[in-house]
Amino acid sequence: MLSWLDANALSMLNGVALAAVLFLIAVGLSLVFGTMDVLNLAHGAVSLTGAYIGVAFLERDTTIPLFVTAVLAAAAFGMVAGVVLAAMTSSVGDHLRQALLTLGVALIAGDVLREIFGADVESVSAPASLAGAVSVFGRPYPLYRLVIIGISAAIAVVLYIVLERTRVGALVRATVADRAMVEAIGVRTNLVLGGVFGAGAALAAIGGLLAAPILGAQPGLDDTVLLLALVVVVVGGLGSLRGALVGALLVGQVQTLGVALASEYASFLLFAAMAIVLLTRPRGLLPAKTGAHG
Amino acid sequence: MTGEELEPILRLEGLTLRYGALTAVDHVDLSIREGARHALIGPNGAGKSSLFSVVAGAVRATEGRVILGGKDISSLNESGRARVGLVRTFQHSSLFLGVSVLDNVRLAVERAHGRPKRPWPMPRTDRVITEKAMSHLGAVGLVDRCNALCGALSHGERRQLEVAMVLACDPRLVLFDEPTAGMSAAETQRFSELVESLPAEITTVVVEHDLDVVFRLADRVSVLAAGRLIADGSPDEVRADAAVKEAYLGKPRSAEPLFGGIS
Amino acid sequence: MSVSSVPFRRRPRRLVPVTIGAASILLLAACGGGSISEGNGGEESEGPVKIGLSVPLSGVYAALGEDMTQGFELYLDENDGQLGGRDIEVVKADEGESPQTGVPATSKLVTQNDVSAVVGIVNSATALGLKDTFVQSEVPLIIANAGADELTDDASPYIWRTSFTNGQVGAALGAAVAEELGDKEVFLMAADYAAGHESVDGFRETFTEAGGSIAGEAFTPFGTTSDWQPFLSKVRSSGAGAVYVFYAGAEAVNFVKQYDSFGIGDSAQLYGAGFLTEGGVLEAQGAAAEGVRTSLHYSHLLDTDRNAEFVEAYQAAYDEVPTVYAVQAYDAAAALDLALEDAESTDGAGIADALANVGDIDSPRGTWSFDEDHNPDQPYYLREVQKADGGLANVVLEELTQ
Amino acid sequence: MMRSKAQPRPSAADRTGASASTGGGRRHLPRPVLVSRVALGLALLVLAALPLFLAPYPIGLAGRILAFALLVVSVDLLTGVTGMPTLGQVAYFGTGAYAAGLVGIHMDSSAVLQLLVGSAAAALLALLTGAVAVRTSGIVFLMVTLAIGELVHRFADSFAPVGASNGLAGIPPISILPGGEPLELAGFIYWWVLAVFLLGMAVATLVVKSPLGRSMRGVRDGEKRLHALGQQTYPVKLAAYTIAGGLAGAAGTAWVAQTRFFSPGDLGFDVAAFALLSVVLGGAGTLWGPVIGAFVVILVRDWLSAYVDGRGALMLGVLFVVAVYTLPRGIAGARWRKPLRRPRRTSP
Repeated sequence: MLSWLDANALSMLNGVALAAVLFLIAVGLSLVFGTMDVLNLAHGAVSLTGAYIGVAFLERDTTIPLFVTAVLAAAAFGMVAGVVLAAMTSSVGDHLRQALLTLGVALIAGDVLREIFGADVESVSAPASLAGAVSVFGRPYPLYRLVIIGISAAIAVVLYIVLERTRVGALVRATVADRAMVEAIGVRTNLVLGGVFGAGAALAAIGGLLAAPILGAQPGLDDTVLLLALVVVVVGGLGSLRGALVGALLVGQVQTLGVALASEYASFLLFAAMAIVLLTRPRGLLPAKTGAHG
Repeated sequence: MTGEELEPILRLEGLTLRYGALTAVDHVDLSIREGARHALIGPNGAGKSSLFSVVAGAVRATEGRVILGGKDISSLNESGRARVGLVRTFQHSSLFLGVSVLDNVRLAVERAHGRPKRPWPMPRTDRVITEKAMSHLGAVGLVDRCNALCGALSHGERRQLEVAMVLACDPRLVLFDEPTAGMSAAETQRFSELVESLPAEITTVVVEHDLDVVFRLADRVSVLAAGRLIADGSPDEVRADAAVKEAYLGKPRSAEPLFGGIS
Repeated sequence: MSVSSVPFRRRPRRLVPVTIGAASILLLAACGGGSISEGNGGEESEGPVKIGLSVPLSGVYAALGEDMTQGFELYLDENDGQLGGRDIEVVKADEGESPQTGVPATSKLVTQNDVSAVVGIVNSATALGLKDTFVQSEVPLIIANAGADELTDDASPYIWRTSFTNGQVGAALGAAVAEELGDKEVFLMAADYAAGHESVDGFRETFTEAGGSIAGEAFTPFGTTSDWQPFLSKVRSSGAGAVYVFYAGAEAVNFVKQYDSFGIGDSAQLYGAGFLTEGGVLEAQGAAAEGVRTSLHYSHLLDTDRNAEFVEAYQAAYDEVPTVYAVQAYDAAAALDLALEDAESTDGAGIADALANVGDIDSPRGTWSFDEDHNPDQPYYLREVQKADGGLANVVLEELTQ
Repeated sequence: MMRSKAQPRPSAADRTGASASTGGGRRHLPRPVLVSRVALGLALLVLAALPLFLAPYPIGLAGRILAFALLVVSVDLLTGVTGMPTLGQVAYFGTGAYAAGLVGIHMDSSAVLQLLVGSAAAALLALLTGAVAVRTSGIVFLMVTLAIGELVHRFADSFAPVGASNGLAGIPPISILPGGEPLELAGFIYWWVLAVFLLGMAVATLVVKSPLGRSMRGVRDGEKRLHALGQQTYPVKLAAYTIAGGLAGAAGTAWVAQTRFFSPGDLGFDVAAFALLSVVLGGAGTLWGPVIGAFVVILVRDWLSAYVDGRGALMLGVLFVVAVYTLPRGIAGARWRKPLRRPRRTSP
């Protein structure tokens, strides 16, 4: 048992690092679906744009202040993109037409990104001071991945506090539960919804940027990211913060520990796992208590 | 299928529904004779909806039995109960909005008389189905609207359509869930007439807020409070029942007049 | 009563879309001609010879497509837009990412644009999907990248290849690695698709023949693997002294970076098919790629006069160093040049016949010729990523003997 | 249809909201029905005549459109008619295509045989996978079908007998009957594809007009209500799923009859997404709308993109965005008012 743990501890840690990135990207998708009932297929494109912002900002020998600037730029871009998408989708009610619209936007965005940044694989370097390896379980482990886990955990905690403990969060939750009621007490729900969409997209862009030193940036990555985020969100439960977290952790482990243990079936693991979860718990592992469900 | 005259069409035996610690329906025993016009009333939160769901089969009872015409149907789900003749309506009329009025009824007729899963059309058989459906529409006065999309109907018309669909199921007993909620006075009037005109062999059970309707439609009334059956009798008996008054009025300061509309 | 007074409103709408649909198809008939009688592509005609260039302009392989276009166009520019003394008209098509778009787009060149030959094709599946079309239409396809072994299985007179076969690239490295490693074992790893398997099989064959032994192997899900740590753990626990891999594109970047950041490079030298560190990929890998050794039929640092001349011209034209992909397309143009010089006719069959007799091609990669299967019989080089002229580059260590 | 009755004549048309007249005694077809039948006949005539004047490339394009359109129709049977949005039909499309290809390589080049085997294999797989998939609904169903599609895709990608990632090549040209003359010319192959398409459309049309079709629309509009009528919805959904799977399989055989090649890329996520979006673009619920949707999508992706080097995706993106705002109910729901407004005639 101990030797098993020893052999697979790194895989599990890696799964957590992957989960950290996936959580950041997926949580926005999930919240937007929960509050606005919008299935945003342009989410992957927003995330990829975040990665390309990294490409634009970060040359070799990145410093931490520069990195922080890039993160802020990605967040700002995501915020704007989210608000624009919120405005675009506000008049489109039906999920399938939202899918048509947002996938159209994603296709356009993908083409524009390729035009600007070219078709080559681009890489983003982590800040030089975080680029090294540290010893974990007696083996070298990339420090940057530990940092990502830390950042992601911090964001998750902040999100939890904002959503559960503040007035803004109460407003968001109330909007999820009953939009008409919130409107009746004089709140402009469009602002709330635009804010959620913006915040969700900002998180996706940040997630894309943080993942860029590991995954790089290239055309087609947006689809991969979108699919993974969809799986995370659906497995975890649509519209729920904790669901996105649990879904990300599960997908992270399936993609690392699962692959390590059953490498000959590696290609099938992710979707097989999703199918099993959905067939046994159709609403996901930790569904939101309120809100719209498709 | 006992054929005994005394056997009630519907018998509830010790029906109980619990959600964890909460008991929504508490050992309800009730018999409804064939052809009755029965009403189920009770103050808000009395467990009417829960009892309704358990009888209709939407929710499985924690304890107790539901017996229809002498046959224990406790283990049947909603569609199973509908097939043996216990048909329900919905509080918010839920119809097939995207298809025509006629098709709504045809769906019901087909289940009862046709082969609803046959994947190819058979003009002759389908015509028979259509004629049956049209006759049910005739019974509720919606013939003119047969080709309209169901979604284009008014609220009252939808209720009429729902009755036509229920009729098409060849019901022995129909459960109406607050049928007149949201109806205008005229619509309520029309609907009441419609229910009154149902064939005598069809038993009806109405769960209703509007006590006007209840006392007009029902020849027997059961009163539910806190999940228990507290009264069961003719409208007059129930009206006079002290326990009912208390259940409805609760504390004296409640201003809600009991049976305000009737005097 | 009049029927027309019946208020049917919706039905008539059905008419128009149907008519529009039919009319649009009719519009396509502009180029008319019918499709139920015999007729081959690549008809001999007056004016310039039409050559199709089908490379990915979109999707994940677009970078390769760009290099190939540049290589092909450079050769044309160097020869005043002529091949074999004849004017050339290039018709481009977007191969895209998969056969779903690549096959129809390329077929169009043959069946619609009547080109005399087609150059390009990155994706092996697309090439396989196209093979029948070319053979049937009697138009030669000069594959300038796709490496599937089975493409040239039957040496069809219409299928030629100026690039490589996946097996060859791996096989070229086997003996050299076996010699280098001595009694240490090698771990094999590749993306889990045909190219990966063929490459690994090619390597394994020559490597074990030369006395090497295998520590283990792993095939990673193609296109969805972002994290190699589980596989790298296997490498570590296998105690292998070296690793041979086949990866390309984004996977190559991520793999090499992770190989470096998990510190496996200290105990196991990384070998691979040359695509692992070729072109834009190497730039993205950065320092992580330093020391990686690969086999390939080209490096822009190849020290020959012919190559120096080519690199200079390429840099002057496009302000970047040429990649193997550019050379493959450049050589496809060269092969066409030689063929057209001798060709009796400029239709597909004429060019195909002439291709069989082009003999040696003097290329930046060294002199090569088509073998009996129509694959290039060419030198392979052992390359190592080193710092060179201000950046990282694939320095040629030696020519690999086979 | 010809029956005359004193009471209003129920219209046989599905989803037709037009109110019937209260008049009686019509013995001939109502004019609009006549018009749409003429239009249908005209369209068929044009489709059938295409090989006479289209060159091999456009005829191949037309054939691909028809095969893809049949796949789209199968998606629509689930998405538009039954209310179960799916990304999984590519799995059955691929099954049909691979089965037909394998039959062609190892057994016989008869297209009829390939069609039968391909559709049957696809329907069988649909029955088996549908048995679990149709227990879910809405977005969850969408994701489960996505998983089915991706799993079959991954399987094909690594399964050597179907050529793994390189695809299944070397499929001999089809002949109509076993041992018949192989069809090499694009025009003849197109006619076979057209025949499969029309057959598929006929099956879809019959199903939609059948009691099962009614039940399927019932599932879409109120599954709970159907349940309350005593109808078990699971068999309805499973039957719809199986039939749609068989149709997708038939589409796959038609596809492979033309391309004589099939690779995992042909059943990827993008194909699944485009098939679903063609339904939305065309107008979910009608059968002909999605066919037009498929026509537009393939035309833009394969034909128009040839004129805008590498910009096919961009064109599609723009098309999708514009369509959402200009065609709120899809192409089928668009108001084609001007050209078709019935001339106001005074009664004689």
